[in-house]
Amino acid sequence: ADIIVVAHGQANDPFWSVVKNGAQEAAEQTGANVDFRSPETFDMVQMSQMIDAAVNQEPDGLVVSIPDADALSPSIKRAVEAGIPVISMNSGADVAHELGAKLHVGQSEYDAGVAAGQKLAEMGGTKGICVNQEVGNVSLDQRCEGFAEGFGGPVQVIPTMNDPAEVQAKVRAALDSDEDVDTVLGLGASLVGEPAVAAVEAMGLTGEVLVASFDLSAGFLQDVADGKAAFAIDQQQFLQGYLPVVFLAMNAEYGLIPGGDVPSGPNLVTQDMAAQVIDLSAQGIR
Amino acid sequence: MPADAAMAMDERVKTEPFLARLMKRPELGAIGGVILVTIFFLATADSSMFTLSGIMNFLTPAAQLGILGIAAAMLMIGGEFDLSIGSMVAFAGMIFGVLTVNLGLPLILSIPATFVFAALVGAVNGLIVIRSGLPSFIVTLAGLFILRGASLVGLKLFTGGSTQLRGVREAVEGDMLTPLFSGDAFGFFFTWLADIGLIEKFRSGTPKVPGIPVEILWFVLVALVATYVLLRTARGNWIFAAGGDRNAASNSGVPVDKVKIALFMATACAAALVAIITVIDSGSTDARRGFMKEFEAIITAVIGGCLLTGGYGSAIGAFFGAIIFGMVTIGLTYTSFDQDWFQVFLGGMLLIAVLFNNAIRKRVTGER
Amino acid sequence: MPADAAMAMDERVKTEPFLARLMKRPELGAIGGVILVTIFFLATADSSMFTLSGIMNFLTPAAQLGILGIAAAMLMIGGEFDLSIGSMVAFAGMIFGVLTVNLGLPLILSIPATFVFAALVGAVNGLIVIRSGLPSFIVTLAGLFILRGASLVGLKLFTGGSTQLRGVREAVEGDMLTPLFSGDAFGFFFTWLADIGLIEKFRSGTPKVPGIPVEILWFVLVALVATYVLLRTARGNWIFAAGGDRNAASNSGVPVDKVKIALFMATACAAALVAIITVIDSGSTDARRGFMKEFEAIITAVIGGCLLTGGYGSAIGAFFGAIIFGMVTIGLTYTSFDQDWFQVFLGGMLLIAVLFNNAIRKRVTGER
Amino acid sequence: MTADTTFHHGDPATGVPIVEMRNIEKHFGNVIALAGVSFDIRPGECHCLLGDNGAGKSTFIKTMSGVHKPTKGEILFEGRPMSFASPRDAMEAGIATVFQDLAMIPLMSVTRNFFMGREPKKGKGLFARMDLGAANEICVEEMRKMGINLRGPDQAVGTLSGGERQTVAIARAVYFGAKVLILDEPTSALGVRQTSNVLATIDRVRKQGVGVVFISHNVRHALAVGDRFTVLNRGKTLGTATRGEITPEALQDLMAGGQELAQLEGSLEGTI
Amino acid sequence: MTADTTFHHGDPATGVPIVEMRNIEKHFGNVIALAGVSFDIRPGECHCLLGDNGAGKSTFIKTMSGVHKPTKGEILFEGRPMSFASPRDAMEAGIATVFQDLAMIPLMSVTRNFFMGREPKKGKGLFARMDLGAANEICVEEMRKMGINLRGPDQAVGTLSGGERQTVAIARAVYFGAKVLILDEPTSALGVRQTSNVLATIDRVRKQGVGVVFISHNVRHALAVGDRFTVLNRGKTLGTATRGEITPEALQDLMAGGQELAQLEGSLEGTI
Ligand SMILES: Nc1ncnc2c1ncn2[C@@H]1O[C@H](COP(=O)(O)OP(=O)(O)OP(=O)(O)O)[C@@H](O)[C@H]1O
Ligand SMILES: Nc1ncnc2c1ncn2[C@@H]1O[C@H](COP(=O)(O)OP(=O)(O)OP(=O)(O)O)[C@@H](O)[C@H]1O
Ligand SMILES: [Mg+2]
Ligand SMILES: [Mg+2]
Repeated sequence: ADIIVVAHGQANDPFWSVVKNGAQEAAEQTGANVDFRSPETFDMVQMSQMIDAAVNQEPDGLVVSIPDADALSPSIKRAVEAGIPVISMNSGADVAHELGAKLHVGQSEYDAGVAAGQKLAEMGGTKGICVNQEVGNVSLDQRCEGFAEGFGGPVQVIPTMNDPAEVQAKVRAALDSDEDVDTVLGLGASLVGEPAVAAVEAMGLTGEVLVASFDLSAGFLQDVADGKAAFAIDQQQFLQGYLPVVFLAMNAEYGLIPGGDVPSGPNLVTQDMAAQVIDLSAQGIR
Repeated sequence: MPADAAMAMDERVKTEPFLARLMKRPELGAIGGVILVTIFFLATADSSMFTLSGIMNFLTPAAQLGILGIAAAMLMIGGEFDLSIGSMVAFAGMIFGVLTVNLGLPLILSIPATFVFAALVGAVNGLIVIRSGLPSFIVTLAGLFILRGASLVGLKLFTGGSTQLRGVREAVEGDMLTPLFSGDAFGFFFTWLADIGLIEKFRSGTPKVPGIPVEILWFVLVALVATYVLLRTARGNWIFAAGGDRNAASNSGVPVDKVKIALFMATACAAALVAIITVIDSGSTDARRGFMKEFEAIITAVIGGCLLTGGYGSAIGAFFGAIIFGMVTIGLTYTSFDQDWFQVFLGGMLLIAVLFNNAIRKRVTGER
Repeated sequence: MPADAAMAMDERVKTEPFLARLMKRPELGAIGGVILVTIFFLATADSSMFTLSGIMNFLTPAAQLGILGIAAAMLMIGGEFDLSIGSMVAFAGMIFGVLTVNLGLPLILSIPATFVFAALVGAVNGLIVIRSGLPSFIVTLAGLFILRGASLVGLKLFTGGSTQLRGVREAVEGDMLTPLFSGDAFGFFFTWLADIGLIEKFRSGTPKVPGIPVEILWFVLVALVATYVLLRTARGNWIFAAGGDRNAASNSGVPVDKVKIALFMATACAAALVAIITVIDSGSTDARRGFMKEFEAIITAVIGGCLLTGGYGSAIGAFFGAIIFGMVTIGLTYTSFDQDWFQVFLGGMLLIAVLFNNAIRKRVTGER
Repeated sequence: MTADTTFHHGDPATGVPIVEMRNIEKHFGNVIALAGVSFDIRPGECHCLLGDNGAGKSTFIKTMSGVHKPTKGEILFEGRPMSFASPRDAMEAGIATVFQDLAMIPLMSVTRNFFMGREPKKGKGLFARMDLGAANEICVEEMRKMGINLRGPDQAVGTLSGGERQTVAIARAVYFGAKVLILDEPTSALGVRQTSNVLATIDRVRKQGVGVVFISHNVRHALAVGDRFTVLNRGKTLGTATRGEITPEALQDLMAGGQELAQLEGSLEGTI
Repeated sequence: MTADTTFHHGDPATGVPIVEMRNIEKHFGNVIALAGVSFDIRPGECHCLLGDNGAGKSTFIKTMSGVHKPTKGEILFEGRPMSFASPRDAMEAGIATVFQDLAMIPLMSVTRNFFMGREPKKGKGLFARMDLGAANEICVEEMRKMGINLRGPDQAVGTLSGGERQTVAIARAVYFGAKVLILDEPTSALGVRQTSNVLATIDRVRKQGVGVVFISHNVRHALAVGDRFTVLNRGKTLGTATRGEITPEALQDLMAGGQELAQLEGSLEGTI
C-alpha cells in the first residue's frame, strides 16, 4: 500500500522526527510504502500544495496534520473527493470528521497546554512564563493559550529565536527582572526545556522555580529524573505517526478501520518515570 | 536598418550563431536550468508529476513565489533589496483579513485599501533608504521584524488573542471580484475537456484539473508587464541605470530617487497581491505567512540571472527561477527519496541547475 | 613623520576636530549605536540588566553571534557572502559530537579534526565560487541546504534515529582542553571578588557571576585578531582590495582567488568554533543548531558598518554590531513591555540605532 | 609653437551670461576644494577652464551642472539666482555636461547609455515605450560623425575601449546640448582623428550660439578653440584672460600652477 | 612642428628582447579585438604603441601583462616561451603596468592603493605586518616627485581628482618597475607639469635599462621619448618604424588609421 504523510512540522524538528520514526516503523511492519513530507517552515499555503501533490499521486491512504482547517480544507476535501482515505493526526481533532477524515489520532495542543497548566498550578506555581520559540506557529501558540487557561495565574509569553544560548539568556532575563516568576513552561524540550533548566541552575534557583516542557528529549528527561525539572508533556507522538499508517495499511488490505478517534496524549512524564524513557527518547521513539 | 547592415560588414566581428546570440540574454540560462530539472524529475519522479494536474500543482507555489521574485528582481536590478516582503505578505494579509472579515468591506474596497497600505509601507522603506543613505538591506531588515511583529500584534488584537484570523472565505463568497483572485480560471473549458475525455477525471467524475489556478495567470501577467517595462520603456532604462551606477545615472539626468521609491512601492504591492491571493485561497491568515519568502524571492531572482550588485538581470529570468524553485521543492515529494534528504537535494539541485546553465552560457557565447 | 608635517601646512585642509577624525572610522558609528541602546535600556529596563550578571547574560549570546558576525564581516569586506555558516554550525557540531561521543576521541584530536572538516567545506565553497564565477550568494545558499540536510541525516545515522546527539558533556569531562571551550574563566578571581563583597552572591553563597564565560573571551580574541589582520597586515590590504574591485586588485597583483578561498575557510572555521563552544556548553547538539544564524551574522556585520557590495567595513564594527543585536534581543525581556511587541521592538531599535549612528557620523564629519 | 589656428573667432561675446557663478566655495568635510571662484559663460563663446591637477576644475563644473551644491556662493542662470537640486534640473534648464568620469553604466548598451534619462518615445499614454529602432540609428550615426564606427549599438559600454567610451559621452552631450555645453577633459583618451572631430564640433556648436565650457590640459587644444581662459590654482582663480591678451607660454606657465617647470623646461618646452 | 627634442636617444637597442609577442590574436565572444599582432620590447628602449581608438592597444598590452590569455599566438619572455596565469605572475617576472583604467580601488586610501599587492613588511613570521609609516612616507614622496602634493596619504582614492589618481598609478608602477614598464595612455589626464615629469621619468628609467612600452594619442609625446613606433589599426599592425625613419606627419596619418583627416586637416594641422 502507498501511504503519504503530510505534516506541518519539519523533518529536523525533534518532535516531528519522532512522528516520522513512528510512521517508518509502521511501514516496516506492515510492508506499506510510506512517504513523509513537510514544508520547510510553518507554511500553510505550501502545506496545502503538498497535500495537492500527494492527491495527484492517488495513494492508498493519506495522513495529514491540520493546524489550520481553513487553509487546508480545500485540499483535504479534494483528497476525500478523489476517494483517498484520510486520517488526521496531531492537530485538528475538532474539524477532522467535518472534512471527511476517517478518524483522528492525537491530542489537542490546547488541551495539552491546559493539562500542563493545571499540573503546574497544583505543584505551587503562581506566576508563569511560556517560552515560545516560533511565535505565529498556530499549534505552538495554542499550547501557550492552553497553559494560560489551565494555570489560572498570570502568564507571560516570551518569544525567542531558534538558539539555545539566546533562550537561556532570555529565561535568565525574565527570572532576573521579575522575582515573582516561579514557573517556566517551554514549548520544546531540547531547544527550550534544557536551556531553561540551565538558566535556573545558573541562578541558583533550582527547586524554587518550576520548569516543565512540551515534548521529550533525553537531556530534559535526565533533568526531570534528577529533579531539576518538574515534568515533560508527552503526546506519545510516535503513535501519531505509527497508528494512522497501520490503520490505513489495514484499510487498504482488508478494509478495516477503527470506529473512533485515538487520543495519544497528554501524558505527563514525571520524575518517577523519566529514567525509563531516556533511552527510548535517545533513539527517537519518545 | 542601415545601422545593422553596416555592422554586418565589419571585419572585426565574427558571425555569431543564433544560439550564441540567444544565450547572451540573462534569462536564457534559467531556461537551461528548467530543462535540466525537468529531465531530472522525468527520470526520478512519479509519472503523475508531469500530468496536467501535477504541472498545475507545482506551478501554483512557483506562481506565488514568482510574483514576489519578479518584483524582487526589478528592485535588485534597480540596486536595492527588500527583505520585508515576506513579512509584508503577513501584514497585508492581516490588513486584508481585518478589512473583509472584521469590517465586512466588499473586495472592491478592501483590495484597493490593502494595496494602498502596502504601497505606503513601500514608500516609507524607500524614503528612509534614500534620505538616510543607509543600505536598503538594513532598513528593510528592520521592516522585516517590524511588519512581522505588527502582524502578530494586529492579529491578536482583532481576533481577541489568536494568531490566526479565519472566515475570509465566507466573507468573500459571492463577491464579484473573488474569481479574479481565487480559484481556477477557464473552469468550463476544463470541464468540457474532461467530458470529451481529453483530461483525466477523479473516480468521482470531476475533472482532476478544474481549471488554471488564477495565481498562475497573475504570475504570467506580472512577468509580461515587468519584462515590457524593463526592456521597452524609458522607466526600464532608468531602473537599469539606477542600479548600474547611482551617480552616473543621476549625473545623466535619471531621477534615481523617484525610480527607487517607485520600485519599493511596486515590491510591496506584489507582496500584497500574493497576500490577497493566498488569504482568499486559504480562507485564513496567520502570523507566519510569507515566512522566509524574502529570501526565496531573492534566490529566485539570482537563479534567474540578476546580479546582487544591481544593474543586471531580467524579469523573465526570475520567472524561470521561480519555476525551478517550485519544481524542486514540490518535485521531491513526487520522488521516493526520503524526506530527510530533502534539503540536501534541494541544495544540490539548485547548485547543479545554476552551474549547468552557467556552463552552457559560457560555452555557447565563447566567454572565457 | 615629515609627511604629516607637510600635510598640516596645506592651506586646502581645514583643521579637523579629533572627534571628526574618529567618526570617520566605520566602527565608531556602531559604538554610537551601543551607547544609544544602553541609554534606552537604562531608562526602561529592570535594573538587573546592568548588574554584572545581567551583562554577562546578554554578552553570552552576543559573543556566539559575534564570532560568526566578525567572520562574515571579513568575508563581506572581501566581497563575498557565506549563507552556509548557520548550517555549518549544525554540521560541525554533528561532526564534533560524533568524534567525541561515538568515536570517543579526546578533544586534542576531535577539535582539530572538526576545524579541518570545516575548512575543507569552506574551501569547496570558495573553489566553486571562484571557478564557476557564480555569485557566492547562490553557491553558499546551496551549501545552506546541503549542510543542514546532511546534519539531519548524519545525526539520525549516528544516534539511531534521534535528531539530538547527547552525552558530549560526559565525554569531555576532565579533558585538559575543556576549560578552553566551555564554562567560565577566572573563576578564582570572581570567587575572591565575591568574598570581599565586590560582587553579589546568591543566597547559597556562591558568587552570582562565577567567571567570564569563555565564549566572551573568544569573541574578544577573534575581534582583536580580525582587526589586526585587516588593518595592519598585507593580507588585510588584499581583503579590502579583493572586495573593493576584483579586477583592479587582480591587475595590481593581489592573488584575489587565494584571498577569497582563505576567507571562506576562515568563515567556516568560525562556525566550527561556535559549534564546539555551544556543543560542549550544552552537552548536546541537534539538527537545528545555528538556524538563521547566517542572516544574523550578516545583519551584525551590516550594523557594524560593512557594505554589502564589499570593500568597506571593519571587524570592530561587527563586534559592536553583535553587542547591539544581543542587547536588543535579550533586553526586551528585562522591560515591562508586552512581549508580543518583541519583533516590532527589535526592528525599531535596529533601525533607530543605525539611523542614529549614521546621523552622528554625518554631522561630525561634515558630510553632506 | 603656433598659436593662431584657422578657426574663425568671432568678436568677444558681450550678451548677458547664460550662467554666472559668484564666489563659489566647496568643502568636502575638512577638504577645501574650491575657495571662492567666479566664472561666467556667454552665448556663442568657448570659455576654457584650465589648471593643474587637483586645482578644482571638475569640482567647479560639477557645482555648475547640479551634481554638487556649493558650500557658499551664488549661481545666476540667465540673470536669475538659481539652485539646481539635481543634474536633471540643470539639464532641463539647458546645461549638458560631459563629466570627466563620463557618467556611463558599463553593463548597459551603448544606445541605452546614449539616451539614458532622455529616451525617445513612441506610442501614447500607458503604451509610451522607448523607440529602440530610432535610438539605435541615431546613436550609430552620431558616433560615426565623431569618427567611431561602432561594431553594434547593443555592445555593452564596459567592453568599449577608453576612447570609444569617451566619444559616446561627448556625442550624447552634443546631441542633447542646449544652451551650455560643459566638457571636462573631453579629448583625454581620444585619437588624432576623434580629437579633431571634437574640436571641430566645439567650433560648430559655438557658432550656433551655444556657450561652451572646455576643460583641458592641452594648451594647443585650448588655444585652438578658446575665446576666454580662466585658470584655477589650488581652489582659487588666477584670473581670466581674453584670446589674444595672453601668450601661449604665459598660459602654459599659469596652468602649471605658477611653479617653475624645473630643469625639464628646457628639454620639453613646446612638446606638451 | 618640432620633432627633434632634446632628450638623449641612445643607439637603437639591439639586445635580446625582454618580451616578444608573436602573432597575438584575441577574441571576445564574436568580437575580434586583435587579429595577429607581433611586437617586441628590448632593454633600454621606449617602444611606442600607437593607433586609433579601439585599435586594440589596451587589449594588446593586457595580454602582455597577464590580464588576458591570448586566443592564439606566442609570448616569449627573455627568449623562453611563457604564459602568465595572472597579472601577479607577470609582475613577479618584472613587468609593471599602468592600465588605462588605472586598477585602483576607490574606497581605499592612496597609500594602500600604492602598495596593493606588494606591501612593505616589518616584523617576522606571524608578526609580519604592514609598515604603514614607511608606506605613507614613500607614497607621499613618490607623488611629490611626480608633481602632486597630496593632502594626506590616507585620503580615499575615490575622492582624488582624475589627474591625481592617474599619477598614483604611474608612481606606483615606476616605483616597483623592474624590467618592463608598460604605460597605457599615462598622461591623458595629467596637467602640464605632471606630464613633463612623466616624460622625464620615462627617459630616466629607460636610461637605467628598463624597456618601456608607451601608449599615447599625442604624437608630440610619442616623438619626445619614443625609440620605435608600432601602429595598430583595427586589430592589425601597420608596421614598426624606428626613430628618424618616419616623419611626424606620416606617423600622425598612420595613427588616425590611414583615413584622411577630411577637411579638418587644414584647420587643425599642427594643433593636435
Ligand atoms: N568627494 C571628495 N572628497 C574629498 N576631496 C575631494 C572630493 N572630490 C574632490 N576632492 C579634492 O578636491 C580637489 C579638486 O578636485 P578636482 O577633481 O576638482 O580637480 P581637477 O581640477 O578636476 O583635477 P584634474 O585635472 O586632475 O581632473 C582634489 O584635490 C581632490 O582630492
Ligand atoms: N571584453 C570585451 N568584450 C568585447 N569587446 C571588447 C572587450 N574588450 C575590448 N573590446 C573591443 O576591442 C576593441 C579594442 O579595444 P581596446 O581597449 O584594446 O582599444 P584601444 O586601442 O585601447 O583604444 P583606446 O585608444 O580608445 O583606448 C574595441 O573595439 C572594444 O570594443
Ligand atoms: Mg578633473
Ligand atoms: Mg585603450
